[in-house]
Amino acid sequence: MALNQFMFYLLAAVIMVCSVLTITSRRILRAAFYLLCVLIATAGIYFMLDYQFIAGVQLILYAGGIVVLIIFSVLLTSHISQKFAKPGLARVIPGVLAAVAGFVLSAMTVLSFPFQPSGQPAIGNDMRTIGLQLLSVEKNGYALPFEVISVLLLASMVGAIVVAKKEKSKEKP
Amino acid sequence: MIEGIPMQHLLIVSLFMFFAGVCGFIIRKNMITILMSVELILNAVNINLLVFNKYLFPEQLQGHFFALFVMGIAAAEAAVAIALIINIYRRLNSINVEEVTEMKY
Amino acid sequence: MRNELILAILALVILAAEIFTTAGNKHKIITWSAVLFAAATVAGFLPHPEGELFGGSYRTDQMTVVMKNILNLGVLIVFLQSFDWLQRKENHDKISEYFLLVITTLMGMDFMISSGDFLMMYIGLELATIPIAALAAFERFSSKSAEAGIKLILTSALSSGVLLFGLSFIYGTTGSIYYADIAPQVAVNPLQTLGFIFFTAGMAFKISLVPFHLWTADVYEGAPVNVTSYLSVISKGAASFTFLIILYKVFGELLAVWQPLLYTLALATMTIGNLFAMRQDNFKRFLAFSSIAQAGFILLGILQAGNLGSTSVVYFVLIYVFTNLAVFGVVSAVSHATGKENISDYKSFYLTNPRLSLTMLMGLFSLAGIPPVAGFFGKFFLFTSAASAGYYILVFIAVLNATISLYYYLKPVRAMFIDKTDTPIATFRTSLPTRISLVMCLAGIFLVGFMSIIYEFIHAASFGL
Amino acid sequence: MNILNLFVIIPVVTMAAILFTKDLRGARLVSAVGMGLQLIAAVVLIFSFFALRKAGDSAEFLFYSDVTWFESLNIHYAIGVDSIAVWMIGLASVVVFAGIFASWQMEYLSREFFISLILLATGVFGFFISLDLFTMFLFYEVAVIPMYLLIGIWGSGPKEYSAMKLTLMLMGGSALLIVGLLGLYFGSAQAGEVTFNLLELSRINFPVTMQRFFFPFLFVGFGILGALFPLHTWSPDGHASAPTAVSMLHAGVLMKLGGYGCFRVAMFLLPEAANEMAWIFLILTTISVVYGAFGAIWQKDLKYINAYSSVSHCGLVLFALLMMNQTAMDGAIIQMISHGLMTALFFALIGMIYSRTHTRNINEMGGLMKVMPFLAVAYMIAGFASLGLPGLSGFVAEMTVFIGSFQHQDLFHRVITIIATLSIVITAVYILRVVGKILLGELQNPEHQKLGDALWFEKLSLVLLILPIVAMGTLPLFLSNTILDALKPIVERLTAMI
Amino acid sequence: MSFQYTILILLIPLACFLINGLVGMKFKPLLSGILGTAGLGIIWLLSLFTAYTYFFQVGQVNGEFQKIVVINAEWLRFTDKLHIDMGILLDPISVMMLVVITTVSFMVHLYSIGYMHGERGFQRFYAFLALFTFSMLGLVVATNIFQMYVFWELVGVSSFLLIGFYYDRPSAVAASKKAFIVTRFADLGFLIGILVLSYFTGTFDFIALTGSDQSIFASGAAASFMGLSALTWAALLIFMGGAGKSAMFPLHIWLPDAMEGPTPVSALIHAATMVVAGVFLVARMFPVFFFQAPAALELVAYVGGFTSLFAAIIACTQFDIKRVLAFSTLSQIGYMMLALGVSGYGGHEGLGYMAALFHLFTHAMFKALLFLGAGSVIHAVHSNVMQEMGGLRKYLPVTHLTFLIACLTIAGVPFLSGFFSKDEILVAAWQSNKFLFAVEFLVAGITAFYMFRLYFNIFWGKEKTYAHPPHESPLTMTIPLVLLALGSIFAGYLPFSELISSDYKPFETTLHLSVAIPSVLIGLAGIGLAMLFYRRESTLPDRIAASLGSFYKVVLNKFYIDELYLFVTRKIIFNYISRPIAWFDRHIVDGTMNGIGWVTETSSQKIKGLQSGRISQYGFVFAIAAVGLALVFIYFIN
Repeated sequence: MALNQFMFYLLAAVIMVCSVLTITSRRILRAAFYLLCVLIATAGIYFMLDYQFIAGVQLILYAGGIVVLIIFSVLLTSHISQKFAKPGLARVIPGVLAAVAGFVLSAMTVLSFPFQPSGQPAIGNDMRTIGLQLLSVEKNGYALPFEVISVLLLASMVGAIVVAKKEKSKEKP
Repeated sequence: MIEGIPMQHLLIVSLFMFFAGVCGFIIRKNMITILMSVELILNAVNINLLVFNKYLFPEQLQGHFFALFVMGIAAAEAAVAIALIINIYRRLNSINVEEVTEMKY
Repeated sequence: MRNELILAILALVILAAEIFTTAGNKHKIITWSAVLFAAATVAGFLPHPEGELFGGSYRTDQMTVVMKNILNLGVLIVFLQSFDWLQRKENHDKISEYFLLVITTLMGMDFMISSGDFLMMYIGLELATIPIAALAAFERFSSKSAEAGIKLILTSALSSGVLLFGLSFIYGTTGSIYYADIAPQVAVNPLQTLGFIFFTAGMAFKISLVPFHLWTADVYEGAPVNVTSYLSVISKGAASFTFLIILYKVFGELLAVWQPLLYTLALATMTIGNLFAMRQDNFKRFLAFSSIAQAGFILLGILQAGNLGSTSVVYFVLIYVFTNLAVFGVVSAVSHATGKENISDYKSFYLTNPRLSLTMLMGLFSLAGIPPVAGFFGKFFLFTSAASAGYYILVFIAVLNATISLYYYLKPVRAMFIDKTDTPIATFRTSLPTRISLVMCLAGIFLVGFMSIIYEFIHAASFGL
Repeated sequence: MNILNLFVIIPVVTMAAILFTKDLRGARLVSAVGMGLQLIAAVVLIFSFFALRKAGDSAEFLFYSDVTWFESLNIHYAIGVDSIAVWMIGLASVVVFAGIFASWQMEYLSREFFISLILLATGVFGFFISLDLFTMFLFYEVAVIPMYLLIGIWGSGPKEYSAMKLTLMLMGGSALLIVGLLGLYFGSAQAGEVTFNLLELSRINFPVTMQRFFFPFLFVGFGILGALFPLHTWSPDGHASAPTAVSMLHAGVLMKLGGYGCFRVAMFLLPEAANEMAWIFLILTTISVVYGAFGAIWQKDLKYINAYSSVSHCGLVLFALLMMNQTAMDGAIIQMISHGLMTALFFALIGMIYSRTHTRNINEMGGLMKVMPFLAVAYMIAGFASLGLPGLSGFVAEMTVFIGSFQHQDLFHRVITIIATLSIVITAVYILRVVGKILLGELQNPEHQKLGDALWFEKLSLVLLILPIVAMGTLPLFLSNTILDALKPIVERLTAMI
Repeated sequence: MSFQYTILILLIPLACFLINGLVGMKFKPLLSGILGTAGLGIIWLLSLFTAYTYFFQVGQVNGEFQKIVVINAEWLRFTDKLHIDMGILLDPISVMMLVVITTVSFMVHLYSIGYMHGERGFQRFYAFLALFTFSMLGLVVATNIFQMYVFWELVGVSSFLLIGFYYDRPSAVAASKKAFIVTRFADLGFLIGILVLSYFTGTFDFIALTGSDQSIFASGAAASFMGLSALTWAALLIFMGGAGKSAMFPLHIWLPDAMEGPTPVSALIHAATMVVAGVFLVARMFPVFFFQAPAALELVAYVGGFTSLFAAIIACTQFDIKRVLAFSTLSQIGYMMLALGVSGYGGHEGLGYMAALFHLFTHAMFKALLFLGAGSVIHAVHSNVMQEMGGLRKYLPVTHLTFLIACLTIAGVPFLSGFFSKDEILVAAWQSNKFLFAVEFLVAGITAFYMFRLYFNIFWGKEKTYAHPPHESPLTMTIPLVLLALGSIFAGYLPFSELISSDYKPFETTLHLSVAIPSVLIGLAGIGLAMLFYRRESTLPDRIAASLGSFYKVVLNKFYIDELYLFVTRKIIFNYISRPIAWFDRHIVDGTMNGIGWVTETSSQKIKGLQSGRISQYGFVFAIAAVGLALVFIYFIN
């Protein structure tokens, strides 16, 4: 077994195990940690796919940003030592059922599908190409989404601020 | 493209992750863990997009960019969601979804 | 693109205004924003070039322009109706945020409508969703409002995850995210069907089709009235139209899948929506289920997959904007004046506030599809388009559902006109902007139906499969 | 301008004018003037129509005009009348005008009352002048919906329940109608462009399979309004709870929309299916006729008696229509007019009696002839018209129906005709029972001694209705012959298929 | 000679009705009485003039009376062939009826001025009388069967109105209702008969129906239904209508009760005119019955015979004088029906036909006289019951005398009119059916008995104590009595067979002594028996009644036919048909509608758990729905 194969299956195993742990762990901080593992392992896969840029973004944005945000909010809202009660069967059964059914169905469909590679030569995914495409206004250029997502981020920020603003006055209307 | 690894294996991983997320969304009570489940879901999607891009359509970077933007949006979503969770926490002193059922039927 | 640019500029202006106004002058922002937005709305009616930009990521044609104008008009009315609410003391420090969020989400919808690829569509969709969650949680002192916000953001996150998951398969099987490139690649095969159905689930969430509708009622009830009206009218209209465009322009080859799919969804949506609406007493929740049922009717138009279908859907949305906003306008006026939001509070309302009651009456009749108000035309043409595709049984069930819906639309009517109470809502005066908005709605309710020129105009811009 | 437009314009203007009135006096005055004009217009219409006919204008529909409305859907505002429609308009005008006077003292929310009432009338008039099925349907719905408010606000008894039931059942009927109408509309594509135009549709021979599918939708859809058994139950409750003028208008005119639609749309356009399926509906209508009459015997509430009687009489309308011969259909239409007038008269009288005695229970009244002779005599005239006394309109109608129906070749049709004739005896039983109980005999309730007779506006209202009943009963020839002429193309189309 | 003026015979009473009905209340009562009477006087004279001109001047052409259609205007068109015309047909029987009706009606109008004096609703009374007269005249001059039906119904309603004249008396209201409904039921038969007849013959016209062209009946004779030809059915049904109006068994029950109306009304409607409409109808349709439906004609005979016996027996036991007269009327009409039933066609064969109409004519005179006389008695003593009367001959001389004449006439005492007409009937019966003859022979005796029972009870016997002494009626009442008495005496001398016959050709009749003598004897026997029983106060009748026991009771209660009807209407129709239907309508039909609403409401209630407010559940539904739909659409559809 080649190294990269080994690496991949290792990462895959980490991803799958940690995903399950994320959703089953009864301590929330551990769940966050498992999520972090999943995200990092995913970044690993991106590296293996030769998508360094996106792997980097994954590490920075997800692992560095979102997970931190989550941990931060966990600290704000929960006691670290708090251990959740085991979820009751009334929740687990439907959840597992939906997930298993969905997984089986999608897996069957995906595995039986004859994917057709385009066979075209690959475009380079170096920073230059990415940068050019990101600013291009032609087809396969992403200037517009880039602009719009900035609006989205602005709006989200405003929204988050509005929601989280400290109440100035306590009196009820 | 990872040498020696068929695309389907990658897809199975992402599918698994996706449905683990779905499952987590359903079985967890804590809003933050639900949010984590959502992150799992989005992450699985990203894997899909990138895998397809790499294995099938390497001539363009459409999946790649799509995944990039999804990440950005996921971050924004998480930010707003966390703000809302804190908002709820302030009001109810709890972030258990079972307790935000004032409105029903 | 002009519309989006104007909106962006407007958003910036408001942002700047927020920074440069003093606390005492904040309320002026309300008026100015509304006036500026009115100007933007008017500008929308100027001739507009058609075509593509950004290599096909952004496209506009007559229909999208029409649709955007409809949305602008609706948002303008919503703004007018929000005056009273925004002028309250506890909202003073969030006025510009409100406008900013609404305008950016509207921009998101515009991009969604004009999108030429799935990436733009997705970003537009999220732009039109995430800030709304913040808007839903706008009410500071209401735990319901907070609940609405969290429910919206979490469920919409799940739904957009599923939608993306679907899209990833569409990408995987067709090799592109551009509509124009995907369309020829689409074929009926398991994976594409899977992807398509997951995509539809996500869209159905936005349009609140049964069984993807569950968030709707809770969010509508909890959110501030004006946000609810925005959500139920503008957001739903934009999503429906987008869905229609994508079905027609991208998934035309999957007709054999999505016609029966929409058939099923339409049946479920109308029936479940009606069954739930029957039991509601809270007006907003009532209207939530009513709007779910209405979404079911919209599917009847989409189903037709031809010019008739797209025309009747857009026409219906136009009418729906006026109609639903008329009802919401009254609900919001009453809610702001008295804090009462239940149907049972409206007893003897006609005796104390005849004009508002009549407006509400017209709105409800229009929702129920009773002539001579416009709702009748809207619904009739939807039925016509479903029938033109041969779905007579569906039409029959739909009309039966419309009959059931009449049952509950008449409940508020009964409360207002028939039921007697000793403690009716006292007579109150509505503010000028509210009145203007209601007059606009009433004019729309009456004119859009009879003035066939509007229908013909939309028809001229329509497109089919 | 086409005179027919007046029938929509006048009510709309009247409604607008009522908005500017202050109180009951103003509202009723404006309504009376408006509907008076309407009545005059109807008379003018009748005269000019027959003047044109006499001058040799033999087009199927006169005063035809056609304005494109929704161009891309080929929906038009097409109007025109044949003599049947003309008579129906005449009927409606009389009943509406009488209805205004019957509600002369409507104190509570009077402006709203008159507006709703006239809105109802608008729907009725619009329906009769329409030749485009879309506008026809639109007016139909316009006519149905003010009922809810009228019954709900100004009604009595379990008014909310009745109003809701009536509205829902009638809207359920229109659910069927929509399907049928759309079926016709798209079915017409085989002859070129899709159309709602009645005249164009009538030139198309639809495939039989299609006719079989859509005929029940259309017939039952209209039939519900025409109180087709077993979908008639909105009628007793609705009529019982409605205020006087509304009962008058509803039983008198609105129910006629059902019968009119049945033959003008369902049977005329889908003749083969009509022929094939007539037997089913004939059985149902025969049941209606007898069942309604028997049902009326047991009732104690005057309005219920009359409502069941309407079920019986309207059943006879549909019954005769389904016989598909010129005479029977002629009878059906005369019966519509006759029933419209007399049932309006009944309801007007019941309202007037109720406003005095405050009861509608026949066991609580008696001997009213002594205290209110005018009302009593009018009631007896209505009763006699209802039981088919010669010299009043009911006789002409019923005889034409029975003679016509009995001319049918099939034994089945003749046998059910005989069953249907039973109703005239049963009708006599319940009418006389009521008359005997409430008008004749000794004065039951000493309180009633003080009650007064009809006031001037009540008399006016009653006389307005009695006059045409008597006129139709004594000189029916012109009416009947003009209707026979108008039926000719319809019957030809219906029988050509056999 | 043109008969155009005969239209006035119809129009004048109509005008009287309209004037008295619409504006009569504004008049002084007497004025409207005089107006009505004057109108009737005019048409009486016109009728007599018409009769004279028709019978003796222009009616007969070539030894056959003509059917003259004076006017015939289309009134309502059904099809090209079937249309109702309104017109006037003059032929022997209609002209004869005109005379009968106008005569009796005029007398009654005149009489009522006195009789109804001071009654509330005097003008209304005259209006109704005029309406009745108009309708009855319209009936007899009808040119077609449907016109007849139209007026037939109008006659019924005017009868209803007049019986219920005292509308504040519950018994009068009940009686009027009963009369109307029973006759209405019979009319239903008439109507169906018309439907059947017109369906097969394609015409309503009497001239066509009774003409010589029999081809129009071909299809009807060929068609059969339940073993009888369609035309027999038609005839039977038409006879049903006639039987209802003429109160033949078993549709007779309304007539005794109809005596609740004012006595002049009884005289006019329920003795002389309306009740013989059935006889007139059968006579009018006689050729159809005779040629096309002999079976029906036979039934007519038997029904007539039975009714005459049945009613005569009941009459013997009644105490209300008007009821006695009512049953007597039934009995006499039974005679007429029987005569028609046994009649043949043409010449002497048609003796029964002639006899029936002859008896109709004389009966009108003497029965009207009897009723008016009874009215005069009632007017005097304010009671209907014969036990409260007695010895009145001293107080009411004119009434007494005229009443005696009438009684003698009806008893068939020779040389009074009743003798002649009854004799013809008995002869006709003898010639055709011995059994029926025997019945009629017996009835003749019973008739004499009960009439004289009545006579003696009123005018002889022990004098009762009266609240205020009885006195003779005013002139307006006695003049009609005298005139009718004259009519009763002399009407029999008309050469009837030369005027009226089944084939419109005059023929000769002679007195058949072999029949006449026994019948006179049995009549005298009846009178003698009555004299024995009732001349003086005696216990004999009571003893006989007691010895008859339950039979007497059954007869006294009119064979319980009323009770049977009550049972059928109240119990069966009301309780077992109408009530279940009303229940069915409320609970099953309406219940289904409400049930649909209930199901909707309930399902709405039941599924509310779907919207639990829990995000996890929302997520689950979302996911499972997406997966489920995908599953279905991937693997099951396409």
